[in-house]
Amino acid sequence: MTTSLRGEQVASMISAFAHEAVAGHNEGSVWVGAESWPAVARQLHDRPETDFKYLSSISAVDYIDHFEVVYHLVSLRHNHGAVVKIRCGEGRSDPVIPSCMPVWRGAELQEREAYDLMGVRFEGHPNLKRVMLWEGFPGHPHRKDFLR
Amino acid sequence: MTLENVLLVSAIIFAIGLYGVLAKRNALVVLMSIELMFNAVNIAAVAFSRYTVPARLLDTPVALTSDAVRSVLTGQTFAVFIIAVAAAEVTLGLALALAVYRRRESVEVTDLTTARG
Amino acid sequence: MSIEGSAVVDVAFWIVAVMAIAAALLVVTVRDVFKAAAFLAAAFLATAGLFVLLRAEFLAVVQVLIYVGAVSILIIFTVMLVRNVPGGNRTGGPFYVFAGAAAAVLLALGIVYAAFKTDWTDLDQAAAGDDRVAAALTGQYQAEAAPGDGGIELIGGPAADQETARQGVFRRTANNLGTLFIRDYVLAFEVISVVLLAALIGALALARERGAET
Amino acid sequence: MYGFGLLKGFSVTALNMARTPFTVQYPDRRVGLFGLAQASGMNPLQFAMKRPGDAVRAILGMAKIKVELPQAPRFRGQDFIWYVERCTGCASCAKLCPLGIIRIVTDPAGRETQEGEVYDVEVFDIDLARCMACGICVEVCPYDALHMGSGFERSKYAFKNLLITVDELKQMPKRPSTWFRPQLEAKGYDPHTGNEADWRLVGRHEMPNLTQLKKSWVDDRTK
Amino acid sequence: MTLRTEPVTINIGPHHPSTHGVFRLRVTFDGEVIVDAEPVFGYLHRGTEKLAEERTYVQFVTLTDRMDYVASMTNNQGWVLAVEKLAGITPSPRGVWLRMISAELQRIASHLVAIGFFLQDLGAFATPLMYTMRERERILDLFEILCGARITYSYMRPGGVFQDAPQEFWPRLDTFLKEMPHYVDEYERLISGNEIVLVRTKGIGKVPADTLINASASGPILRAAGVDWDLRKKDPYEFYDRVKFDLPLAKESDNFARYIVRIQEMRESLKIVTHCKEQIEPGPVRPKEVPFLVRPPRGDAYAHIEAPKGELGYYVVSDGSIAPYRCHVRAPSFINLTLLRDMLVGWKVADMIVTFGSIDINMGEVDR
Amino acid sequence: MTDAFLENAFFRNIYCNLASSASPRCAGGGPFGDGMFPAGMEWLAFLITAFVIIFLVVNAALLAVNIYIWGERRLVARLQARLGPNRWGPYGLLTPIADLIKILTKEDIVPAAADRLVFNLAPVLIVVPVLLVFAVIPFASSTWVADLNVGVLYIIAVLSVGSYSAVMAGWGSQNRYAMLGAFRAVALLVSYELPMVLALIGVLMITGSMSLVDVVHDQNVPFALVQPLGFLIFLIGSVAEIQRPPFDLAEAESELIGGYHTDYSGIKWGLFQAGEFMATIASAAIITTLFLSGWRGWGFLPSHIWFLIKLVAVLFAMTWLRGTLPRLRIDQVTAFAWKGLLPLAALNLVVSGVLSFIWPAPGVAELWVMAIVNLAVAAVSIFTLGLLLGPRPGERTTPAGSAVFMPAKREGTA
Repeated sequence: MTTSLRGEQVASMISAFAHEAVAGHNEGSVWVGAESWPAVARQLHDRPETDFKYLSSISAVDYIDHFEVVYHLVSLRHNHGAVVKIRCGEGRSDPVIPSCMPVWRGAELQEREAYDLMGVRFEGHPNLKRVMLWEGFPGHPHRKDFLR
Repeated sequence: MTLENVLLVSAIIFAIGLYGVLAKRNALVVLMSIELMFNAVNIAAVAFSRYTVPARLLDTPVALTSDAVRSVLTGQTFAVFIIAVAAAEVTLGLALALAVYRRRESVEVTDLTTARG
Repeated sequence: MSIEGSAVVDVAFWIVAVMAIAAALLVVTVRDVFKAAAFLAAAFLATAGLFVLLRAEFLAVVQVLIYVGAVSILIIFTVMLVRNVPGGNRTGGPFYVFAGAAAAVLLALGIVYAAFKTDWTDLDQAAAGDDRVAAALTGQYQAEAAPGDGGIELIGGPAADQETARQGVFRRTANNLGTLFIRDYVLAFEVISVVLLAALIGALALARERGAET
Repeated sequence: MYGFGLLKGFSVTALNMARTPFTVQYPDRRVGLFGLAQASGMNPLQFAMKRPGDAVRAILGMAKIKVELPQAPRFRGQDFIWYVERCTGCASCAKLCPLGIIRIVTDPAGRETQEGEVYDVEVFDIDLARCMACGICVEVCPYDALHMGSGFERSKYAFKNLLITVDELKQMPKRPSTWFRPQLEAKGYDPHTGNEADWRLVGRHEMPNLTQLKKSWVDDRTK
Repeated sequence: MTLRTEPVTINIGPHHPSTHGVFRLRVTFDGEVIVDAEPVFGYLHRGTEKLAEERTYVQFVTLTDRMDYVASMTNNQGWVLAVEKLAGITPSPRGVWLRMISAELQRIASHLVAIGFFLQDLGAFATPLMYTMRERERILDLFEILCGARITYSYMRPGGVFQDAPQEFWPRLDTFLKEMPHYVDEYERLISGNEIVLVRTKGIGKVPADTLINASASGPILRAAGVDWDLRKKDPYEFYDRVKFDLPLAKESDNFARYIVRIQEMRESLKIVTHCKEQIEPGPVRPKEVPFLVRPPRGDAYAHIEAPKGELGYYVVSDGSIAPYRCHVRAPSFINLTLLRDMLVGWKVADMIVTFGSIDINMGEVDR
Repeated sequence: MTDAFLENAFFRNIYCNLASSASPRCAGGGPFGDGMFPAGMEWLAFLITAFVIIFLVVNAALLAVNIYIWGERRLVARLQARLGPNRWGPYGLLTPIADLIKILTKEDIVPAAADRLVFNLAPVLIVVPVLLVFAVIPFASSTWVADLNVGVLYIIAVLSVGSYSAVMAGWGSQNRYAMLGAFRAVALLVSYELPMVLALIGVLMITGSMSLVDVVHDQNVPFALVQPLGFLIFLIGSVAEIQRPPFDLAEAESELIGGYHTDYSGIKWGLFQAGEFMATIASAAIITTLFLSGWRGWGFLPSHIWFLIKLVAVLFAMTWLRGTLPRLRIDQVTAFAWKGLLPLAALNLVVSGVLSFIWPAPGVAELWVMAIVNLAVAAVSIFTLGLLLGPRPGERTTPAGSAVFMPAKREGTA
């Protein structure tokens, strides 16, 4: 059974190497500051006690006043999973977070998808272009204000 | 169809091949022209072979001696040799053309002014 | 019964000859190298037709097999590997055209002159009323041939089965050619095979890219 | 040994050549003499004596017989069975349709409805061109008025002809699929063999009992 | 002999017969050898995730059918698991067993399609495809008895399934379980030892295991590299901890390994179905108290299952209404395409098609 | 004109009716008297007879193609547990006609970038050489169009012309798929021609004649037994030359969408298909003639029927191959030709040479001895080659198979 790590557990794990990175946590998830995310991701991937070698899923959510990107991480060795959430700035204009593609290559298409459909820009992604829709499509359809 | 007529055809094809060899720039076309010239020679050789036998005897039952066979078939033997040589020549020629093409991105003989690779 | 000498053969000859000449002309005139190669194949095919008319069926088949089936395909293959095919069949300039044309015409005239001037012993006519040629080729020599001559298999022969003898002089060309190769022209034959081998190795050596991993 | 695997493969294909094909011919099936005789309930010899012309055609492979495709009783087809006697015009089906392809209009004139009467459903349009036969409309129908049908031969040349209107629904032969209708299934009803089901026959798939009603209408509300 | 040739760019697809849908691969060839490949897709994008925001939780079940349309049952399963997790619904046991039976049958059907088309891409002139389709038809027959549809089932509901299996289902299932192993043997006789298949697939499309893990690959691809990661074992959802089955693994990570893993998984799935059939208990298939309009509390949930093509995840955010606020699908086919370029570059045209077939994608799921 | 042509009674009748001839074969004239034309017009009679014969052969070939297309579709369908065409005509026999009508009424599209001359010539070129092959095949003890003294060589030569079609189609379409297909086709044809010719030489050594009539005449024992290695090589080579599975990579449907005929439509595409099927029939006829003792059989059936039976058997084998095997890759195909078939062919050549040196004119008994020796050589050499080229020992190639299994009858639903 994959242990879903509770938010505070993950928060303490992250605090062990980057204290200021944790922006908060709740029952199931932990919030990480956008600017420290690449370093945290690298550590989560590399450190033996976290060992999140497997990036399960990247989802972007539109919370009207801000956007959030949710990472579901799994460690194949320890068989535990964590949910890391990143708030992409305040407001709706130009949400941007650093890409985690250098750490997990599996993020390549998922980040492109999130950019395409939700308009979250991933800085440092080598090939950030639309994946489902064609170049020049107006807007990002998964936003709540699309065609409203 | 007389010997002269066949030789006439052979001569014309040979001349066309000669023109191609002299006037064309593309190495492949020059090669093709050389093949045409070989071909013209073949025609002539076979024609000579054919006209050593009277037309009357072509379809009648005959028995030839070995000397006769030799003299009748010499022309065809020549043609076979020529075909073999031409095959060898075209292989080499094409390999050369390809080698040149790889070096210079061109197969034009006028570009080949130096002998160095 | 023979159709040799009838108008059909003449008509067929001229049709095939004109085709061969036209295809040969097109080889050196069309701009597209691919088409030039294709016309070369057509010229070879027409030549094979000429061979059939000249009673050399074996050679005709060999011509198709080697020239049409192998050499031309090889040329076409190379053409397709080389760029600028559609406009690639250029001449070297006006001078080359004129010089080449002049040389070709002169040579053709020379050959034709020689061909028509020479007094070929026209066997077709000569043998019409005169059996000496036929005798030279056939029956009379049977007795005189040495018993151990035995090199070349006789076509037919006195006791030969009528089925074979019925077919005429060029019936077993292939067998006789083969025998000639390994008896009379054996040296030339060996030299040719060496030449072929050398060409094969040379072509391989040339086509291998220098410094490339094999 | 090299090549042995290929030979094994050949044996498999040869074996399958001996099996009966799994494809089904539709809408009619080509039969030989035996098949045709069997279909007419005679033995082949008898058949050949009685109907020699047909026998010759069958031997030539030209005879065909109609084919009914095997279908499960739950098969969700393209058409709908609607019992007007049961429908109250509540339009639950229209509301819960994921694609919103059902249009129900009851009494546009605003006629007074007396007690004991039901709404007169004037428009009941189902746009089959977009229907995906998910059956949610049937699942949510509280009075079991709407049932899935089991037809699948409604191909039309134009999309507009695929619209089922209320008249069509009323006239449709009443052979409901047993999909989400356990009461029909319990009776062993099969739309492909059984008779047409009257509105009284189809019953309710979930009889509301009083305790449940009380729970949902009284207890939960007063909570 | 190496010749300098012009690299040519060819669009494989979107109408190429072997791209399994409207998929486009922009490939650059040097002669017959692939030097670059870029997948282009989105031709079948229908905005399913956006549509979910306008549908109730049950209505969306019908749309999950349309994502991976050769494995609709598992799509349904993932979705209802996510909803159950979100709303805290405890499903009724009989419903869960039925869900497992149908999901495993669906896995067999999906693998049958995958193997058939894989062989079709190898150029087998549709013979293995026809055989696998024949067996798939039997599974579809079972599904038709079970839920009245052959492709788009919409069988599952939060809390269980919509209706119990009819009586005639069980003997048919028995026959199928009895005969199917023979058919699998037959495929193996036809394919697994075939020298042409071996020479075409062994050692081709190799990717090391750590690259696969890093690229989030999942499903048979991952297991063909020797990584024992199967959510049914490692994160047993439903009652997978109550059934016994083995995890087929291969270590070569090439096209043949992917094929052989699928073949073995079919055998294991048959085992699972047998176990489920033995353990299934009578009772309701859906708890009475679960309403048709599920109203989960505010919050989010992520449920993932082992779909035939890999890890299928649903991330659902609820705002307390009858429709999800946001639904994200982690589609295995989509993410498995990440490594397509690595698998293709350096191989030949024919290998490209085969490797692509061995990934077993489904465009309905890739584009969603 | 040679008299072999007149061995067939049918042809002789036509000819002898038309022309008064001095030939002993026509001594009695035709059945309806002789000499419709005056003396000296034999050539006209010859032309007319030739035309009639060509007309007959071409149409017979086309009819055979139609029947074969139907047969192959039915057979492949049965191999795939399907039914095959059965709607149109008795047992679906008219399906090829319906296909033909469909093909004829389709729009004939020539791509804008195509080289029109080359593009339009290519489909013709695939049909003509195949038709030419039928000229030398002895269909029965006295039925053939021409008894060429270089018949075997002629067949190889004419078939090698077929590669022009692929090249021209590929080049003329100016389509990259088509070009790749053309390259593959040429590489394939060039590779397989050599082993095929070498395999044939073994046969020629025994017969001592290249005439197909003589070859059949000398086949007291079918050469498939006397020359098993040559037969195998020639069979594989033929399948490769006509580009059928598993060697159909020039038109690989799943890779190149039809290869060199990707851009063709309508009747030109139909010509390609007809050419391929005709080539299949021609190859089967060649194999029948060269290795399965042609029209020879036992007394109770006429020789035409014997030829037909053997032809159908070969076609069945080819269809079976097609229905079972996946496709190889281009480098594997050529490697198989050069590394596998060529050494085998060379070995066959050596063994046959030695054997025919021992028995220059083998009788039936000697042929059987040759057959036994050659079979042994074939078994040993194929096994050795399989060890050299095959999978490494220890690799699991065979599954846990089980016994033959027949399913219960498919029960109807509901």
